[in-house]
Amino acid sequence: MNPVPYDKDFAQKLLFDMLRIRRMEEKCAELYGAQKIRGFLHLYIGEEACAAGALHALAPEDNIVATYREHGHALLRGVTMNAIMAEMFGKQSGCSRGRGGSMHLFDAATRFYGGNAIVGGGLPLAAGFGLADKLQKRQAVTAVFFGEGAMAEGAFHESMNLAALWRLPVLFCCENNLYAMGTALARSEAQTDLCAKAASYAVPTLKTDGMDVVAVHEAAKLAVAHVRDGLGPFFLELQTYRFRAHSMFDPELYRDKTEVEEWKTRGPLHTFSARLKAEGKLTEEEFLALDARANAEVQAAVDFAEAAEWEPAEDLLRDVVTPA
Amino acid sequence: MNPVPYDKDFAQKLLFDMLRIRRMEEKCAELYGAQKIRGFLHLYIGEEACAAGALHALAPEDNIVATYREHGHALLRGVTMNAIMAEMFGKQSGCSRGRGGSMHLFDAATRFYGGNAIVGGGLPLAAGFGLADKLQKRQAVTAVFFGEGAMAEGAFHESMNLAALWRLPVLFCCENNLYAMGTALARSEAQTDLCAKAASYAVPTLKTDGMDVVAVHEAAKLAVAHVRDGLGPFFLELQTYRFRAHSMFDPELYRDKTEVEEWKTRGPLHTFSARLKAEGKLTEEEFLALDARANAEVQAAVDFAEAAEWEPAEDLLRDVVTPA
Amino acid sequence: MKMSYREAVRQAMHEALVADPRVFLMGEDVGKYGGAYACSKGFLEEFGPERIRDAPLSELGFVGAGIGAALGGLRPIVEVMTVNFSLLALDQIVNTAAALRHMSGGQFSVPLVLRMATGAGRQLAAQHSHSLENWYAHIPGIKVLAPATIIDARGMLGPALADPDPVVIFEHAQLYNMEGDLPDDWRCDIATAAVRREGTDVSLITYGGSLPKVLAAAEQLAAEGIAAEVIDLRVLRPLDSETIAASLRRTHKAVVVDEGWKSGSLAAEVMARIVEQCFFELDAPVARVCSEEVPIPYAKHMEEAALPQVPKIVASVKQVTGK
Amino acid sequence: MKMSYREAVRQAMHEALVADPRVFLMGEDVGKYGGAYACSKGFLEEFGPERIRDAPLSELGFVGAGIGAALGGLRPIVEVMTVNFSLLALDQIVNTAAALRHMSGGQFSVPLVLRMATGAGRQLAAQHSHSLENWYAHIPGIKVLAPATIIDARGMLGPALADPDPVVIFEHAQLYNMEGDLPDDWRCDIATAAVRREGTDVSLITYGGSLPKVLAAAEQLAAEGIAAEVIDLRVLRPLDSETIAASLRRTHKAVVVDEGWKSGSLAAEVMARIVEQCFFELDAPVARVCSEEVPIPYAKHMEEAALPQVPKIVASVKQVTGK
Ligand SMILES: Cc1ncc(C[n+]2csc(CCOP(=O)(O)OP(=O)(O)O)c2C)c(N)n1
Ligand SMILES: Cc1ncc(C[n+]2csc(CCOP(=O)(O)OP(=O)(O)O)c2C)c(N)n1
Ligand SMILES: [Mg+2]
Ligand SMILES: [Mg+2]
Repeated sequence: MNPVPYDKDFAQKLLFDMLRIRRMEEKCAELYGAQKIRGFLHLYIGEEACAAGALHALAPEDNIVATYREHGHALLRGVTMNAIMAEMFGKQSGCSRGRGGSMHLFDAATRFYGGNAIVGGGLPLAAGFGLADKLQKRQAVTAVFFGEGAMAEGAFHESMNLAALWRLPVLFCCENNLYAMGTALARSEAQTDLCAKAASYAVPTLKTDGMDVVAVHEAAKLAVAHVRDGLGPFFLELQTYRFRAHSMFDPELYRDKTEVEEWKTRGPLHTFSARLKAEGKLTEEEFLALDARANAEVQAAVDFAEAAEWEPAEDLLRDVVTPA
Repeated sequence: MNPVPYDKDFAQKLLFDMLRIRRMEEKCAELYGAQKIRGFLHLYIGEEACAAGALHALAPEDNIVATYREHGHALLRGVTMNAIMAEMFGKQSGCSRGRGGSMHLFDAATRFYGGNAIVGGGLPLAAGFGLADKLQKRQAVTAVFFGEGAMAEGAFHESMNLAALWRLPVLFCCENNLYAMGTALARSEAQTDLCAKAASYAVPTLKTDGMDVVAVHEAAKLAVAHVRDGLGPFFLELQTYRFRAHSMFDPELYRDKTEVEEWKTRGPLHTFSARLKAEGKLTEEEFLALDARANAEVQAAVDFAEAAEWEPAEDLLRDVVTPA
Repeated sequence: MKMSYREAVRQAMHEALVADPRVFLMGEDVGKYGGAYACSKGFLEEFGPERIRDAPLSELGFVGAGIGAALGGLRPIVEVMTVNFSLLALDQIVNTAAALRHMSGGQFSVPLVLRMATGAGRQLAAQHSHSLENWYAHIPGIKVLAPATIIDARGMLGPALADPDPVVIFEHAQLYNMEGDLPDDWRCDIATAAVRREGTDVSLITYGGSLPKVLAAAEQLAAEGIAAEVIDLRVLRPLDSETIAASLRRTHKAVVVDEGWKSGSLAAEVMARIVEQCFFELDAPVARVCSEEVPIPYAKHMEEAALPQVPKIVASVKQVTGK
Repeated sequence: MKMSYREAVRQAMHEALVADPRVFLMGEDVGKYGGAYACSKGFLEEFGPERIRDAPLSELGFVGAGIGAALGGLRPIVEVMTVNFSLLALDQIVNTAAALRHMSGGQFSVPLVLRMATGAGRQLAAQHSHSLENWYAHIPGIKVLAPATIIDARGMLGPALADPDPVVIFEHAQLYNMEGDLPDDWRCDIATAAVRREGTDVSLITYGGSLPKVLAAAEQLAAEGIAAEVIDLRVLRPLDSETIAASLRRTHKAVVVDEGWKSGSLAAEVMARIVEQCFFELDAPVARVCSEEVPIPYAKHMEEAALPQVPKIVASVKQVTGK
């Protein structure tokens, strides 16, 4: 394996960001059990290298569109953990005012456009952002995240075609975690080589190891540069795996424990921290300090969310239409 | 050009069938002007080799699913010209009882399943027929016709994927006439090589000259054999051109007269009859006799439709649900 | 026998799969996963992947394929995980399944059964909480069912599969865990509304997930001396106007309870029918309790505020009855 | 100035394109073809392909792209050729355009204008004749407009584009060729219903393509001594209940005319509102004239039989008024 091509600061930043997601979500799972968080909760645990690698390749003027499995993306985009946690608690100071919950994190300030619970629902939107940026001659990139399951939806097809036909600045980031709920890739796609499929829209593609934050980041930088240069859309496949169930309701009947365990050996956190240690870019003390910081941030977020106000029920009808 | 690989009878049959479509549709255009036929009327003139070549490769047990541009397919499948003409007149003895009109020709006896006015709307249906045949272990093929414009629809994508994933016996026949209403292929598809696009579903493809009935028929036989053998779906691209406007409302602002004229030099009727004559498989007298027969069939159909009864308006609510 | 609504749905499908080789179940995660609401757990093992068919995420495609398969001689039960995702399939439902028989001049029937979960109440927020029953009930050519009891969950599927035309079955997601008694004779029709409780002061008309709330409200009202009759519509298209009218002739007052958004709701249709058929029987304006006109919010107290609830129903009845 | 409805639509779009560089028009065949209903003829030449954007056949995709473009700072006019094809795009309309503002806690408005032709009457049969206005009017988060006059065709687009939220405009296909006078002052609101004819005996409430039929019926009724007031709803969501109620307070009788299928129609909603708000004003049951519950047939006489027509409206009014 090549050495990590980043200085210590940036390498540790990547690690820390993955840790923040992990610790936050572990806490979410716990809070779900305690019924503080309700509704659907889709954990990203195992897939953190995708968000960390990709989002660090993007700039503030870029737009992000994600799915219901978006806690990590929101967090690394700059939505505060407080606002995310409060949202999951359903509190007014949540990033969507408690109206959205886990599946609908939004943040105008960081151009984080959700949080979409319809599989494939964000894809046409991303093409639209690309169109807006292109017509307004902005050099922004729109990164849209989606699972491999979404690629069977007509929305994928139509959006890829629009983006490619009109050469829109859209980065398609497919987080291929091999399952759509209980449906394995091979049982949902005739063509399981997702890059081959995407290439049929005359779009450049790249597949990369989504368990390796370095691989993701390098691929994302390349892809983002292509898109930002006005060369049209790019399709990035991040090969990854979710360690947890699809949602908190999933009995996980569809896959073997051994498969999960095998993938866990490739876990993005411990493999990356081991590499950094081996390269002298991280000490065990530093790791523990980072982890402690992440945990502290989580605890603060939980405290914040606990203390936060409920929105008064009289406000029910606000935010349906824009006030005059 | 290779000699026509058919005996005189079959060669003349193909020619005659194309003539029947042509003469019928020329009359339809006239009747539209006379307001005998109303609503939308989409003529197939110029594309006759596609239906003639493809339908003669199919068997009675096969299913046909078509579009609003389906007069030719219905006719060659065996729906009588009388029933088609009466349908366009809106008469009770029409093949859809006058309820459907030009865009909704149907015929249970010949397994002709329409007649669909939603672009791409027939594609999922075709996958379903394939599924039914496969699960019931019938060796039937379902041939679904659609325009190249339909390939941008999500319905195309989802149907191709289902058919390929489940290896359904479906023959996808794309009639690529280069325009979807006024939208040229290159302005609707990022990938204008439609076979390349279809191949991304891991489906075998073949593109052929849709102005040449021999080329179409040979390609269709090959494709049908593949499908009937249980090898899964096949994608056939028939490169063709419509000589008339999209519908009777179309002012044709989007293409040059010269382009149309150029394509007309490749017209399937005169090129094929010239070939047959050169090969001694057709005399001018025979041609005129065939043409006269086609015209006589058309005239009889018009007479039939004129004479046919209107459905009583009191019957309005029948055929919404199946009577108990 | 005591069982859950989920179990009743499961048994109904099981029976159909056993009884008729033409029946198969198709939809996202009906197989390996066992069904998003666990209604088909174990089926894949029992009936195999041909008949318990996991579909890729492509609602338009597999609903359309269900239509084709029905035309091709099978009896598909297509499960669209929830009504929310059925928006992607509406073209096939409206323009093909519902219209085909008519536009072919009566040549083809489409014996398709479409099942989907509906409704809110589990904090799933704006995109996962729709109650669009009235959209479906607006479409000629299909039947629309809303089983709200264990018996109906068990009994409606059979006649739905026997129906030669498309039948859409809405299962309210809040009902799956409901427990109840399944009597030996659970067979039922898919044509009539049912009187779930008799009463003389007011007719409470509802369906689906709102039935338990309405029954609770009726109970509470009874304690306060108001005898409410409870009508469960059961069949949302075609509506059984006669049962409604008969009830109105007894009570002369009505409140319609419907989880759909108020404007354009099925409740409005019921009110319109009452006006058309029993105007001169009415002693008070018909009222309705529907969802507030807001995408359903995530936070529990906000979601509760958005949906019909027992206290709102009770208050509405008191206003209508003047008691 | 005399002009057609089509020309009024064209001028409205032209004005918007000239006035605001953020405005662009996107849809199938809006450019080279000149628009399926010729409303954008010449625009491509004048404004170029970036702003007059021909979209591939992909309704879900380009409607969603319109939403994204609106969020990205543009003011898209997205033309879905007809409401029939909009079934393919409903997920984006309901689950994104209409819900986004709410589910983001008020952070994002979606200033999208969606135009589509609607209605029957041209023998286009079952798949090309829908009137699904009430489906749209059911959705919180969007405005729904139905311009039925030259003025509204000319005047509604401006305020629709100025509206920060999604606005859906239904143009009845039968109206495009209608000619009328456009006064100098054609500006109008997108909030209120309009009284198109005053009368004291009965309120005829309608919208869109049915307005000319209702006006013709009112004319005929006047000749027979019945003074009908004609209300054009104009805005289907949110409904201007007050204008309806005010009319009922004058007439005490009403007939609602709606090209939608009867069950679950917008007419039902209007009837429900009348019951809720003016029950004690009513001297007779409110009636409705809607489309028959059948996919629209092709044959002319059958299509006519399926749709609301002047004689049916007149007959209904006579029954309601007892005259
Ligand atoms: C249109 C639609 N259909 C079905 C669902 C239910 N559903 C939610 S997530 C999911 C699986 C999606 O898989 P994938 O796209 O691979 O993303 P992942 O969950 O693996 O991240 C399904 C079927 C949905 N939310 N939207
Ligand atoms: C879903 C849908 N969108 C739009 C239309 C309007 N329309 C009818 S035909 C057509 C062009 C279709 O082109 P293509 O698929 O190439 O078939 P062709 O007409 O060339 O045979 C369009 C846009 C429609 N009928 N259905
Ligand atoms: Mg996945
Ligand atoms: Mg074409």
